[in-house]
Amino acid sequence: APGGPATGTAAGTKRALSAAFYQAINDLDPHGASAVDEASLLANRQIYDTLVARDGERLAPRLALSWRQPDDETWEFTLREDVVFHDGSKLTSADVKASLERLAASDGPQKPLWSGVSAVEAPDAKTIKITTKDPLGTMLVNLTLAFIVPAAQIGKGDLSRKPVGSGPFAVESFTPSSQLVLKPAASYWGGAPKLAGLRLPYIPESSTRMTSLQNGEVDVTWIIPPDELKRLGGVNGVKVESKPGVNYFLAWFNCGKKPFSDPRVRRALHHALDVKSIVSSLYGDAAAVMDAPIPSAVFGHASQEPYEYDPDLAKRELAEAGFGSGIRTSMMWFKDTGPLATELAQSIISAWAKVGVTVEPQQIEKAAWLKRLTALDWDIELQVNTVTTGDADYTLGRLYTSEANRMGYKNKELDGILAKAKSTADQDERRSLYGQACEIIWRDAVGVFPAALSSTYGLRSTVAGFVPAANSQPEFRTVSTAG
Amino acid sequence: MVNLLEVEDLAVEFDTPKGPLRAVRGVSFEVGECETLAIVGESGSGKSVTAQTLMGLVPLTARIAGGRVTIEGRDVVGLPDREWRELRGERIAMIFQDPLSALNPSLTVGYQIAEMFRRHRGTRRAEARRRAAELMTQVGIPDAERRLDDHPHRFSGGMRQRVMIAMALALDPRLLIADEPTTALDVTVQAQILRLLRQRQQAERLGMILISHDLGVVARAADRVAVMYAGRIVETGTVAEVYERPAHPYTLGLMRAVPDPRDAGAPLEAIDGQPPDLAAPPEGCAFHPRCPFARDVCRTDDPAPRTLGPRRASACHFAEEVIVNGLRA
Amino acid sequence: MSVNTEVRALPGRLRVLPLRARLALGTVLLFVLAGLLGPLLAPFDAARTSPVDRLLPPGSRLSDGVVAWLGTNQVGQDILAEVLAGMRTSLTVALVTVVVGGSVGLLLGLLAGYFGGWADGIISRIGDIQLAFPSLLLAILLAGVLGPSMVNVIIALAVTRWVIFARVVRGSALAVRDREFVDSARVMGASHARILLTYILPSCLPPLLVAATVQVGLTMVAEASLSFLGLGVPASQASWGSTIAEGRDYLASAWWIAAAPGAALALVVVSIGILGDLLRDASDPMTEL
Amino acid sequence: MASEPEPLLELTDLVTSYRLRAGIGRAGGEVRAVAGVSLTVRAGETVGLVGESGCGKSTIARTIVGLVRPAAGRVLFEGRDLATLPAKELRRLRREIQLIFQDPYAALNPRMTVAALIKEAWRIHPGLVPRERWDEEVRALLGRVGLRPEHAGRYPHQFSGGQRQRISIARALAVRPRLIVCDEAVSALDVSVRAQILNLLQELQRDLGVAYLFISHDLGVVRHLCDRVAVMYLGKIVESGSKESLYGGPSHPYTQALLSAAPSLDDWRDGGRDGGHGEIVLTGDVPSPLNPPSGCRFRTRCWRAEDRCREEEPALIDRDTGHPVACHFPGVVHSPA
Amino acid sequence: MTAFLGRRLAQALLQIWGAITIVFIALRVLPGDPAELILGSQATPEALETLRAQLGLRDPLIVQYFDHLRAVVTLDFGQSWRQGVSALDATMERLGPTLTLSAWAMVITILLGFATGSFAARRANTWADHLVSVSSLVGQALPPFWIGIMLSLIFARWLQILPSTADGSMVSLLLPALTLALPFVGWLGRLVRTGILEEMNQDYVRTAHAKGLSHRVVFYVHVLRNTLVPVVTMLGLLMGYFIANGVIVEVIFAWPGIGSLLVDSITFRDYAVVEAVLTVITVCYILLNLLVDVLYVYLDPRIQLENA
Ligand SMILES: Nc1ncnc2c1ncn2[C@@H]1O[C@H](COP(=O)(O)OP(=O)(O)OP(=O)(O)O)[C@@H](O)[C@H]1O
Ligand SMILES: Nc1ncnc2c1ncn2[C@@H]1O[C@H](COP(=O)(O)OP(=O)(O)OP(=O)(O)O)[C@@H](O)[C@H]1O
Ligand SMILES: [Mg+2]
Ligand SMILES: [Mg+2]
Repeated sequence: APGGPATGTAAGTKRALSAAFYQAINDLDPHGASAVDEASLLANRQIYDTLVARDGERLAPRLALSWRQPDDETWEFTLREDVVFHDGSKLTSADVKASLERLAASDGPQKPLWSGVSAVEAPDAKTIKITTKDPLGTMLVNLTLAFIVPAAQIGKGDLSRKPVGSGPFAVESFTPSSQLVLKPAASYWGGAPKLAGLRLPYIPESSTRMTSLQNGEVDVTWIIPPDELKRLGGVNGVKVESKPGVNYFLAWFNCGKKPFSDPRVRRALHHALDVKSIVSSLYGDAAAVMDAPIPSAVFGHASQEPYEYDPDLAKRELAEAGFGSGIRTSMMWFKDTGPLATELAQSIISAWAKVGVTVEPQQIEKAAWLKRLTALDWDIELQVNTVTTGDADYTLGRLYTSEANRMGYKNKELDGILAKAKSTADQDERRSLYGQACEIIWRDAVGVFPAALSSTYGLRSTVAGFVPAANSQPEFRTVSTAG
Repeated sequence: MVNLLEVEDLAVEFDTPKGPLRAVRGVSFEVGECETLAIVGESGSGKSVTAQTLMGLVPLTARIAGGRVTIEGRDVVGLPDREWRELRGERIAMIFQDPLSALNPSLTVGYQIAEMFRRHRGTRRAEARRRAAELMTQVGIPDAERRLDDHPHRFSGGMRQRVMIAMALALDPRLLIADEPTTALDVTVQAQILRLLRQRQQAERLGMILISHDLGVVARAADRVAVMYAGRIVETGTVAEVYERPAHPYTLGLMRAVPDPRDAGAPLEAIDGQPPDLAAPPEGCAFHPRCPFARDVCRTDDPAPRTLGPRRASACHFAEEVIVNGLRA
Repeated sequence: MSVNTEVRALPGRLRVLPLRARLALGTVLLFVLAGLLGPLLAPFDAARTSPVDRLLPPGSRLSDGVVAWLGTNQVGQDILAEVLAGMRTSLTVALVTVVVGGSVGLLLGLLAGYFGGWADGIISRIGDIQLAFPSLLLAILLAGVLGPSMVNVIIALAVTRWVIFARVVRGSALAVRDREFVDSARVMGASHARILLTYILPSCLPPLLVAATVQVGLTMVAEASLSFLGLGVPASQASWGSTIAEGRDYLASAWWIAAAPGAALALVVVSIGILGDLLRDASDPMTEL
Repeated sequence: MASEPEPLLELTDLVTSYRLRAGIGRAGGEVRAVAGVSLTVRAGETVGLVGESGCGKSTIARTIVGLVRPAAGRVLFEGRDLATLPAKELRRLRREIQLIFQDPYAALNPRMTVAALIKEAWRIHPGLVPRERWDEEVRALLGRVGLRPEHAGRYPHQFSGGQRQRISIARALAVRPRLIVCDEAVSALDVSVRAQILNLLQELQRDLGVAYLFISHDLGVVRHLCDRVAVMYLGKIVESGSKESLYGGPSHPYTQALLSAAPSLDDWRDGGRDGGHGEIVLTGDVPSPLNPPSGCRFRTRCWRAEDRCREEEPALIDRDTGHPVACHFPGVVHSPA
Repeated sequence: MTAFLGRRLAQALLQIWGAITIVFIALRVLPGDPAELILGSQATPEALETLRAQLGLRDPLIVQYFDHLRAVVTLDFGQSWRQGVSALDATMERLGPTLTLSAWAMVITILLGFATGSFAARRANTWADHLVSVSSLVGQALPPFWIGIMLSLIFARWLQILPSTADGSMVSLLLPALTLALPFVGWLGRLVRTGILEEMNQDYVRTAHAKGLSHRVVFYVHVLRNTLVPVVTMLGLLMGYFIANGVIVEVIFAWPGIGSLLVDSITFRDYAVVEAVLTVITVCYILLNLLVDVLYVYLDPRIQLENA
């Protein structure tokens, strides 16, 4: 298509690839305030590297060649020696130490992940030793978010705008909320990327984003709005791919507050929902009905028995609990929490209305939502939650403890299971512990978990070697374009 | 004397929501070289419409309903716009009552004068400018060179009118129409402008139509007078003839309505009533409702102008009686 | 009492209305009528959704057997019902905004224009300060501050409008203040209150009315823009603005969602605009007096 | 006029100025539109005020009726200073001075009927006419100024210029004034209609005894109507006196120029357009009141001006001229060469 | 002139001060606080408290206000917590694109506005004139975002002749500039039409005809110039609208302007940026109008009337 900035010149040559994510990159500092935004993580994955990375079920070595645990509180990593930063300097244990210490000291959203670390040491250039106050089973998982920056840059360089990393791509230019232009790092230890360059523009309006994919201004874009998925599949020169994702809708009940302190009420509301029909008609292939409080793509997921759709049963249960005459309550969410969020909310509210539960819809602003959320100033709240690390700990372990008190739900048994899961490093044991946690949360109906969103990608058919990522953070090192 | 302009039985009508409005109803007169014809009449009597018609500038809603206009022997009614444009400024020129609004406020005075040469003669900018300055000096604007680049609002009323005159006379037209050129000016300035017009006229042997509602100005500045009432010329003659022996009751009434310095304080002889509505003029003579001489015939017959002598006429059934009456007073 | 000639003259003028003005008037009346009767014809309940009926084209039969003449939206609601309900919201927002903004503007404009001096100084400066923010930005800021609700949208929009009205009123008050007929009342010994009420106010009303008419239309569009940015009326209330804004993602696939309210909005605003022109033409000779 | 009646209105050294706000490309400043004027109007008489455009005539009128405040000097009505009067008293006095404007249309509220316009006066001054007699009184007033009773229900735009001026006069009469200031009251009217209004004004004076301050630039009309005349130039009175004395022996060069420049019906006799009637044509324009010339204000256009005129401002005193004149070299007419 | 400029400048400063104060007040009463947004949903109360103190949110309002004023005077709005850079820098890098876009929109508006306006004026009261006036109303009646999306669908998706996102090239700015301009083309057109018709009735036009000038010269040399005067005063206002309405266009065409930065920053309570943006916009707008005032003098010599 004419005019598209990504239009290539001669066929067959390597050219810059344009990939548009649906969220804005604001800041490239991997330890900054927006460090766990999906968009920031996407950028960081191209620019920086981590010691460990998730590879499906497995945690794979990356900058760290190997690791061991001399005791429960100590981790020892051996680093690769062939890693250089984009400025040509070698990556050593000093850089890792500086980065981890910076993370632990930061005020950013990653702070809680690292508060348990008591010391980071670098005995030699290729060894790094981390000591924790208590056993920390999630160490490896947390490390998938710990991007390494050169120690020399800390406090001096402009990591927000012109960062130096050791990832497959180096920054060429960056305008926050607009576009990030990257160039391949020839010296990347895993081999230089095939692309001549990578452009990550931010296109806020989804119809524009679809248009720009269709007329070739961008080569890859994700997430595809559910209603566009089918249509886009039929467009010439475009293909769609999807993968179960780590984003999911949850609608918590405020379990510390009447009437939701009564589990019978919560279960009754489950029975009042025809989740399957709602999700399939709203999302089609773009989401899957959930059978646990976390998506199936997450480590620690265990399938549960679904609640049957039975409005009569729901009414009976409500009457048993003493709410035969109905309930008046409210549900809050913010508009951009996820695709079709308002529509989903409306559908749920509409279904509950049929069993006599009148829900006042409260679509509010994100900031106000957050304030009320943490203050437990709500009845029901709907949100899209992301299991950023792909590990159940990030969600279950963090949100459902009595201490966290995020939804007024308190369960000693669950607290014990989660604490145990946090401290063991044995992955199989962790998986079974989180399975138990899933069951308790599901059975006690702490919330409704309607849909796990797929990561849906639209690509020009010229794009090759693209691997869809469950966490919406695909890697572009292996991608190439033909023609 | 050569007639520069001849108007014969000219009629102009306006289309109004209430129907046709006959603003000019059968007007005839002629103007010779070096002669000043004054047209006097009250507000709305059709003086300006007549003048605009002579310039080929009837308003969009108006149309010439009849008659002939001959400028230097050439019939100009229905002339195509192109040819009109060549007449205007070159053969026939016009100046207006309010010299401030008649000048373009955002163009310099020099430009507006020089434009005459540039658009009509294709004169070069510098040359046109030089001639503009020359003209300005001729009409008595001191320090013309410097004032070329001033905008009209920087000039006083009298000076603006001088600029208008300079502009009108730029291309040596033969005929000048001055529509109430001094009404907006103070008496002392009015005297200056009238004198200037007189000088230029004599120097260039211009024919001139001076439109005014001030009988005093006309007395001072004109050779001949045409008195208009309700779209019609009711009386013509030399100034002396008309002022000394008015032959139409309206003229007579006008004269008597002006305070007489020799008899100050005595009640004035006002003309009763109001001028007629031209959209629905009265039957018969348009003046009859206000006329002390009116008889039955006046109510039914609209009198045509009658010749009373060489270049002297009156549109009254009883012109002779009026003359006698006027003499007696 | 003094009689306003405008009021007398208008019916006479309406009789000779040009065709497009009659069409415009008819359209506006039709919409107002439909808005009033809407709940009877096609009741709308924002809380009732039917996911299986979503995105059906116009004329489709819904799962409950009803025909959706204008199709359904992304949650399976009948667009016709939504448009009718939305009109009530949009018109209410626009009218209340204009009435509130207009009243404040009228009061302050009169004070500033008539008394001049420091009253004018203060009021005009406040207006200047406010105009230093382009109005949409101010509305965004206010709507963001106050949170989405119909009342807040009205407040945000009214705050941005009063200056316009105040300026119009001030302008005409200023023009009339020094007119000779006002002077002659002063010479007569009339008090300020009397002059303001019987001389200045009637002259300010026609231009205010014209401005108000125009603003009703523009306010409806502004409300839609706020909805686009997610700062409009809340989801529980249908409004044209939010329906168009939500339908924007479907312009290519389910065009009918945005088309119906969009066409309705355009029709009403254009009609109101034509009426505003007419009003301006009708009142111009009078304001010249 | 043997015994002079008490002065009704007395202006002493009146100064009125307008403040100009600085604007784009414009400096601020103060226009002294009236720069020290003393004038007396006695009950039942007519005083004429003539002068060219912008010389401050309207400003004097507006100051007298209280539309603008004087910067200095006093306005005395029946010997009482209007500036120091208590508000209530002032209101009553104000009523006794009315103003008629040049443009009768602009001076009438277009939204009010004639009846409403007239009754407005009584609404403002309750007690003047009992309410039940309003309609009757309106009819009487309309008759007084030569309008018909059925005109009461019409709006101003339904009348001709002369009729509108009649309405203005009726409205002014409604509050029973003792002094009417006519600011160019007949200037916008055609000759025939002007005569009607002049006659009406004279008649009203005869019947009601009102005094007029008659402002005009038309020397002929002033001569016709007034008992005494004052000539203004650039904010000052340059010559004043009884009509006979002033028109008979104009002594200020400006008055002389004005008189000679004024066209009259008889001009054609004196040689008409050939200019043989000895008119004085002044050169130049009236200077701006923002910075008037030093000394005598007229000297820039005066053919008799000498050095003294530049330095010393002539006082308005009788200089063997039979009436006061503000000129160092008053005298009989000498045309400029 | 100096007196005027001085007064006008003082007025501008007052306006800026007022605007800053309004922004300050508005932001302090906003529900939600940046500390929560920075630290995310898992933050501990102590951490929040520390951060709040760090951000100066715990000082008394009046202290915050004066701190803020001082900051503005020294052009130091603080750090943007979202972008990790100085708020002023973050703002200034967006100003350029906004001004570019607004300028293009202005050019389009003026060209089309004058074209349609003079077209309509020359055919006043014909069906062509009515058509122009109705379509100009339609332009204002449609929400700008709708216009934008439709243009994008038509030209970028279906016809594929223009790009759907703006990258700064002239072609890519065409759609966004057109979207911004369209509602105002009609508006300006109407203004121009009325202006021309009004001027056409002026006495000087009659003079020009009496001088024997052709219709073309009368129209282009005499009339059009005078209609510019009232129009120019509107252009300052128009630029303000463009900057503000830019928000919508920026979102649709992915153009990194100042408007979307503002909306984002409000959403995320990035106070420093909100303040910087609004201050910068206000200053721009006020300077622009000052410029218009000065331009006015050159276009309308009558304004110097009283200059003795
Ligand atoms: N454009 C117009 N449309 C309708 N009627 C008009 C128009 N122009 C003039 N008339 C009418 O034509 C008649 C003659 O007008 P004209 O301007 O010639 O009068 P005039 O003698 O020049 O008056 P004045 O002394 O006021 O200039 C008037 O009755 C006027 O109402
Ligand atoms: N409101 C005002 N502000 C500033 N200057 C004014 C104002 N009104 C009048 N002037 C100035 O005061 C001077 C006298 O004005 P005034 O109206 O009194 O003159 P006039 O003699 O009545 O003139 P005219 O014969 O034109 O009515 C003029 O120079 C005028 O420009
Ligand atoms: Mg005329
Ligand atoms: Mg005056």
